[in-house]
Amino acid sequence: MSAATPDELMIAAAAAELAGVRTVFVGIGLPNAAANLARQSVAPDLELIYESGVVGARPTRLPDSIGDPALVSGAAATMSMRDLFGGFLQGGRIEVGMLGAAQIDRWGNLNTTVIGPYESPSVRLPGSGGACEIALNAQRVVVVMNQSRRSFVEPVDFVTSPGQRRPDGSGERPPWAGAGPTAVVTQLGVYHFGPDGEMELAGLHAGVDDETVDAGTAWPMRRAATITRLPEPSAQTLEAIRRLV
Amino acid sequence: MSAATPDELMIAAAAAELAGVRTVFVGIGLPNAAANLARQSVAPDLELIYESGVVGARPTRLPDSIGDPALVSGAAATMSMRDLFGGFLQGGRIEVGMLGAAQIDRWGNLNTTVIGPYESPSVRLPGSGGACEIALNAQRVVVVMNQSRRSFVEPVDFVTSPGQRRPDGSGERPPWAGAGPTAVVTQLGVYHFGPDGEMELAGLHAGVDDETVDAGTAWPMRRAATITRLPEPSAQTLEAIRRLV
Amino acid sequence: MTSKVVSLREAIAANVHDGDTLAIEGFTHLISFAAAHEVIRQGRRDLTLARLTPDLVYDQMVAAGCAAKLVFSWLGNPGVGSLHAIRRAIEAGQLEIEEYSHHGMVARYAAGASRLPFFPLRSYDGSDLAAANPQIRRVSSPYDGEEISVVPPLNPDVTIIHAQRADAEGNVQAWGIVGVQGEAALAARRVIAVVEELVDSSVVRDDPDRTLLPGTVVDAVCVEPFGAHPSFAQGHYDRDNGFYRDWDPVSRDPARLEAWLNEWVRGLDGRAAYVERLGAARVDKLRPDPRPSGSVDYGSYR
Amino acid sequence: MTSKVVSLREAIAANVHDGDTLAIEGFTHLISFAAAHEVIRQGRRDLTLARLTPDLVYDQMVAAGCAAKLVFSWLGNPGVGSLHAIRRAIEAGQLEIEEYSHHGMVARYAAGASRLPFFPLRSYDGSDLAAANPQIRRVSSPYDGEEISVVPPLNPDVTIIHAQRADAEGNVQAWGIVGVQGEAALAARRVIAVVEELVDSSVVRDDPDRTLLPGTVVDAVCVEPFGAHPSFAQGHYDRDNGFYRDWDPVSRDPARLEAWLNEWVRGLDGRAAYVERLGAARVDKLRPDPRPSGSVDYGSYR
Repeated sequence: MSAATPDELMIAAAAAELAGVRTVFVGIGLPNAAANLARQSVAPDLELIYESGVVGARPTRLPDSIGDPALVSGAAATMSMRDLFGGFLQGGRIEVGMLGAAQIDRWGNLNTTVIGPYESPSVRLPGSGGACEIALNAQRVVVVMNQSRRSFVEPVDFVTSPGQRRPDGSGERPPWAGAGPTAVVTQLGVYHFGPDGEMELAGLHAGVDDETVDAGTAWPMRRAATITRLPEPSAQTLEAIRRLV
Repeated sequence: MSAATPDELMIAAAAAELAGVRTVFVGIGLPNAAANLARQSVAPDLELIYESGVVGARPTRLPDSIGDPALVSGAAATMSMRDLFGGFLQGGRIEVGMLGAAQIDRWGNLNTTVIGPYESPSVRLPGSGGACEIALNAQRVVVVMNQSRRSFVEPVDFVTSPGQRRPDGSGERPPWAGAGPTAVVTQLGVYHFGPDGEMELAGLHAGVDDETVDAGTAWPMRRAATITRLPEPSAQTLEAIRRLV
Repeated sequence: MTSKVVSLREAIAANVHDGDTLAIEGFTHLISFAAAHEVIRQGRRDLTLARLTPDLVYDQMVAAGCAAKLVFSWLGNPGVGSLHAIRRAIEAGQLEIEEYSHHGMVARYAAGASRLPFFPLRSYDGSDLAAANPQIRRVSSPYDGEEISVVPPLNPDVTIIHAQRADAEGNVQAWGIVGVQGEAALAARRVIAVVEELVDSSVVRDDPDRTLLPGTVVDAVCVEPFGAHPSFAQGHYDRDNGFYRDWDPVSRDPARLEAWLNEWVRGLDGRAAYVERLGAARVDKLRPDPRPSGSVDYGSYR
Repeated sequence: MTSKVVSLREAIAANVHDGDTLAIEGFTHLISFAAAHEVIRQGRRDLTLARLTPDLVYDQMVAAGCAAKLVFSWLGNPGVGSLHAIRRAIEAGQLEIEEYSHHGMVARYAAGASRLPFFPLRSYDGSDLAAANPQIRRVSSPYDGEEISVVPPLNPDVTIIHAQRADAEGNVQAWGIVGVQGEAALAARRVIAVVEELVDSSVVRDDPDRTLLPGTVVDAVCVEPFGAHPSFAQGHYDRDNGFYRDWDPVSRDPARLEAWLNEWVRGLDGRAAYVERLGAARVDKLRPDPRPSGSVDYGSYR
């Protein structure tokens, strides 16, 4: 078996963040693979809930979109988006939301809207979709994204999905909101958030050192009290991941 | 064929009020019979919509409640009450709401809540159900009820479902509301409402005279410009009604 | 997936506590009398009972002394008349009431289900209902300044619904009139689903659109055939309209009502005994002929 | 009951006018490309196009010059990348945008469907979206003073949905992902339903729970098999993911895109010709194997 790719390291680390979880709001791609891996390992009772309103999918093939027909056939339930976003997500019934982003700042604010100013962007990104309300209403959020000085930035060009504080460090999450981003998984490592809401390096993938992290972050990345060396995925885990992507 | 009973006169007159109508919100009893009669005669495209969320019922027997299973089997659609009261009724998609009441006043205010004061009633009635929002959101309302000095009163003890003005004659219907009660059908005759919102005698059933109406009204009942003599139900109509009740 | 199937006795004991706000919902259809009777048997007290139409189910619970307060929108025995036990309790000052319209109750559950601080609706203007209930308030639109009525969220401690079937994971499927069962369940802290039939997960998963509540929101599944009688379960049994009519003289007379509760609730150990006492003839008479929905094709995608 | 069945050409001509607000809804599933192409053929201009996910369907309409404004919540080619025609139009200042989140768009349709002046939702706090869109505002709860975000109603002049089947009375049945199709239709002044199959009313009435829209809210029924391609119709055909991927280079190049529109839209007289041009092999490849829902029993009550 060949060594784990960066994507595979991210999938394994993101799956570990779902240990014991029962409801996760997922998108296609890495989060989907991570959630399926978790269901086969650390979260046997996990139900995958898709933005398209599908609950408890058992796809017979890899879904190509969050509205893939293979997600529907054999699912436990379908819901209208009103029920999904109102009764389920806003109702507080989603434990973990998984989000990606083009940019993140030290407070976990996510940008999926524009690079550059909103009125005349240099790159127009897709926008929120459900990300803004997932960031606010899921009980907690796991972010999965690629890390570089272009994505780990300060400040983000636009806050699509709120993190622990405003980009200037002010403010707090509303009292009704979930815990917000509690983990960020990248190809370099895993980050958690300190009691003041600032991101800190908590774990490093095999072969990655502190300097690589600093080179891939546009602000001085804080360190957690203990930084773990993330386990390399076992051959069995790698095999499972490769069946999922 | 025996002569028409008072109930049968009311059913025939109420059905006539539904000429050309396509959507009616009905309850069980006389309104149900009137709506079904209308669908067989003056309103062939009429769809009966029940408070239970059943649309376009084709019952194989007389329903005993608005949630009768015979209304569901063979219906065009079932809806949750959220969709029924939100998207349909409040959405303005109901042409006529049919309501009954224990009391009515000259402005068409209906009481189905209490006789006597609210806090210590002499008779506790069922309350609003959907009547308050039907009275406000249906494009217009047809009232079907028995008439006497105890039911045609001034003022009503409680306004459950608003009419054309407040009981003291003040106020107007909100700008977003439907036309409110436009016809009241009783065992004595049919009443419409003048441009100022006051009820007026518009038609008399066979064998009923003005004095009977005055004796059955606790206020001086106004007369419409022309008072019609309501047609006696034909033998065919009576036969149809008797199949319906 | 851990099974959620427990006995109704266990489900009530674990989930319904003295002083709770309880909603046994179902509009005419699928009213869990079985659960109400178990609550009576377990002697729960001081409950706040919420339901659009209190119906016989709450008349019985009030008569049995379970309730301190009633939240409702239409108080009657449909097509028959009054709920006499509830009327007596109100008149005796033993039962507090909080009264809405149907849409008001629907909106309260919808607000509760989606954690909104209020829900707006076009009702109550020109009615005396808002004056009778200070919980009905007004909000101004920030777009045109228009005022609109609002109601507060209703979040039952427990919602109990009846349905035709569920699997052991708690995925609940219902057909026919669903009323406010979905919103009432999502609004609740704990949810008990009582069903006619426990089915294999594959039955549920063959038709995911039929699922009213996914298992993730259901705490307990209890299998109680005929558990909604004298209400009905579409396709399983008819509404027992005779029972509703016969309830009137029972409910009028406190002594007869007490005897009824002793005979049909306290004197029995559960729904199976109740069904046996009803007798095969009465049960059979309520069974409809088949009327299949037909099947649609979801497609198998590989 | 008068039949509502008309050709798609007639339905678009009668219901879609220059300057209208148009919503062709369907979340990934059941997107009526057939209707979009007919709108392009009829040369409609200055439309405000509303959709959670503009998708290829609006990329094509924008490229064809139908649109003046876009109201949306997620702008991309799912799993592939950008919608290049829309991006070019925005960058050239030819297309106004009004941007929400998914829940914001859902709430806008829900407010429109139920004639509410606003709809409250727990979103936007701490995000820059409200600053970018002054239509996102705040309301205080009259219960605890808490502030909550609100969005205004969205009432399309026309909503077009695709579904698996309808009867001639306009009762529309759909299964699988329904997204916001119900709310978007109820919010609209006029509703066009495009379906795979016209069925007898008895088929609909055998399973009334399956009805997404009763005929009373539908103005026109158009029968266009394969009318959602390259989107999909659960049980009828798969999503054509290859088409979505292949769209990227077409959409990037204005000349290729114009040629595509000429070949696949303007050069054809309707969906049947489009399907013929796709070819039997491609169509057959998208057909799933059967996976029946199974039947439930509604009961026949006499």
